[in-house]
Amino acid sequence: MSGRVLEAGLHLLDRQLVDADGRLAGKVDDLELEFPEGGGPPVVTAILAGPGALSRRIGGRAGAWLEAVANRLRDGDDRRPARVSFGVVKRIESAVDLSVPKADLETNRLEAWTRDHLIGHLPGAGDAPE
Amino acid sequence: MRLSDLLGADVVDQAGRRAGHVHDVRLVQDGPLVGAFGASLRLDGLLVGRRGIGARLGYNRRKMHGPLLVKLAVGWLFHDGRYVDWDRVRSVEEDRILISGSVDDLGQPSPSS
Amino acid sequence: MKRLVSIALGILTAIGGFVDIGDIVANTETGARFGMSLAWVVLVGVVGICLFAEMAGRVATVSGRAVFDLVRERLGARIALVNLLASFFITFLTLAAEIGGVALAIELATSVNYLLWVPIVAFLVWLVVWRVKFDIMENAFGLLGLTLVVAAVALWRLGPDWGGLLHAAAHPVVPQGEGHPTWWFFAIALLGAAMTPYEVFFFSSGAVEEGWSRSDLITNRLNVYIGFPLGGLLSLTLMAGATLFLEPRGIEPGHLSQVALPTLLVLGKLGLAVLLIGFFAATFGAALETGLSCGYSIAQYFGFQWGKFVRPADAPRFHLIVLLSILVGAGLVLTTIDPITVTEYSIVLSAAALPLTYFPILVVANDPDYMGDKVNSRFTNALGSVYLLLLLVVAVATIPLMILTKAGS
Amino acid sequence: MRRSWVVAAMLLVGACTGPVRSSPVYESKAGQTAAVAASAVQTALLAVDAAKDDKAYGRYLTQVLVEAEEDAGSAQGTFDGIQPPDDRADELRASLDDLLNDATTILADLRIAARRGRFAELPELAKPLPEVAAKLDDFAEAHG
Repeated sequence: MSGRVLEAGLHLLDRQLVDADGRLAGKVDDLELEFPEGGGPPVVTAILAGPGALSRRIGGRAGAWLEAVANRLRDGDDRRPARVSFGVVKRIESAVDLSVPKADLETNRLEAWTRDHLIGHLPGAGDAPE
Repeated sequence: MRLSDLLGADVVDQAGRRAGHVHDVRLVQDGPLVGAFGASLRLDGLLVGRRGIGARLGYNRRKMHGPLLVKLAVGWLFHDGRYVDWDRVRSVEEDRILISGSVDDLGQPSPSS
Repeated sequence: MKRLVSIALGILTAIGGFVDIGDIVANTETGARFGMSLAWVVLVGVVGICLFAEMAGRVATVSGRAVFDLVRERLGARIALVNLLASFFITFLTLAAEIGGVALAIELATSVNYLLWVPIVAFLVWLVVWRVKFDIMENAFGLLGLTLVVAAVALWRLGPDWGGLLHAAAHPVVPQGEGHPTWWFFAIALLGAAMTPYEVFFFSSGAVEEGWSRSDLITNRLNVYIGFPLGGLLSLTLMAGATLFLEPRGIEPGHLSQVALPTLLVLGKLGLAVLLIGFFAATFGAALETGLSCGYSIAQYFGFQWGKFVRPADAPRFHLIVLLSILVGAGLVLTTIDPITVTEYSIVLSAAALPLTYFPILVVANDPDYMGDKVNSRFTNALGSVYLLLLLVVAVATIPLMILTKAGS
Repeated sequence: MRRSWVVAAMLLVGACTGPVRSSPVYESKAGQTAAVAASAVQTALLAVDAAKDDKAYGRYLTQVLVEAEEDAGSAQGTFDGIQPPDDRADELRASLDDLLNDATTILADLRIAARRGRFAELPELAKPLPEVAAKLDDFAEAHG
């Protein structure tokens, strides 16, 4: 055992995701674990983010409500939560830094929708902060 | 499998005796390579004990600076931690994890980093 | 030199930014009813907010994580959600109270019913959030809020028996005819007014907005340790004014207009005009802070982009939440519910909710993973523990006291 | 800000101003009402003082007087809505109502004059107010 030792809950879960441009891109709402093809213990393959992943963490009625919201936001029958492959994780510190811009992430859908349908229509939405 | 399937689950041995809830999962970065991250995070074992927010506060790490009051309170509430090596896990069911052997021979976890 | 100017500006802003509708209402009410016998609570509150804000500012500066980031990280998704709901509700109530307060201040200057001003005020608050750069916004309203110093000038011109006021403040006794529970209930209201959670959401998020680095830690300290106590002193002058003018006449103030009486009786029209500008600036500034804090808390819980340091189009959900909060807050005031009543509720509930945000910050401020060598000192931790216990007692006592005293009546 | 606290407490505890069972409760409500009215009258007196010395703007004075009248009026309205439990309560109610009427009449006169911009008339109109205030204070004291 020579690699870095982390506790999933303490060091990873609920931390801020920061994209390649320094923009905030969601939270580590859950982790996906898979058994490697060659056998052996499971490894972390992806970060799950967004309401579809968070709903299971919350549980109860609030979780069910969040799940329903998440399902409405997805296209068709796709019931998977938004997934960020662990391959694009650059660094784990007080935030989790990613090596890609958030426009490339599945987690970006709700934000893009809010911009395209609501906030983007207000005058001055695209102006840089003076 | 998701991390949330493990967190909070009841850990039970072959005789049906309970060791407590999973309050955290220890990962070691020495798994197969995954993209730019390098070696992936391998699931090493389960931190088991009484459930609660105590574990999330990070007071099982010696380097936590204080305050003494919170340290003592958390230590008193969550003193019964045990460690389950992943090798001992037989099956992961809903809200329940079956382990081999007996809960009596589970050791204390090494301090976290 | 430039650095000195920026430090001075920060301190002045902190003084002006300290006082909001909650402080104005709580200090005047308490002075009118209990004289200076609860002045010590303001002292306790000021020390508490200094401790709390300095920690939150330091954590945000060193780790880049604002308050609700930490609440979620340390308490987990579930408990943090309950925390979020409570904190958001209180911040939202405070926002509604501030919008009402701005409208009431304009009503006093124009004699046009405050309800007609509410939509205009709400629009202006949104416009500033939408368009004006963060530091300009913060400095402009902080400095303008300094005009409240006129209340202190009035007190000084009046030349009261300072020794008597000090003696009353230093020897707290429950006045005759008042019950202990009521006295303690007002003490909680006063504490909640001085230590509102939104101040800390705003302060820590502001450190991120302004891109503070380790070299700004000294600025953080000075802003907090000098600015907030002077702000507290300002709210004590309101209490003293009420003690001298309203208490002897048995006036129990229920309107913003009555808060101005002591100042105008001493200084006349000019004093009144300056004080009204102060009311306007203090409540408008606080409306901006609470409006933004509504967005900060939700965005930081869910992890989506927030802040005025990016284009609005790049933080669409944050701006949507702020916009909706302002709209619904204005709607609440338009139901003709008394803004002063909303204020009273918001400060009392603020006091009860303090441990929810204070505790996670206290923990993270001790975590070297986030803080490196900037973890809390032993002294800060000792004081921090005393306050943790105090705030827990307050949180437990608030609701029973509220019922027992029929909310202070 | 007793009035708003009371309203708030009613919402919270679910109390309401329906019939009051015992006369001590009725009496203390009468005392509270007198105190609220006294506070409104004293506020108006301070405003009149300010007007005398030309210390405040007309708009502000008008606002203070309007609010004073509203406070006294709504306190009276709430009190009159309470069912008196017995004959003694009827007497109490009658004597308080007289006082409250005196107060609200003068407060209304002040408000009318202020709205018309006749601020010079305020001191004259307010002459009986200190006596009304004293009586209300005495009443509140006796039945607190």
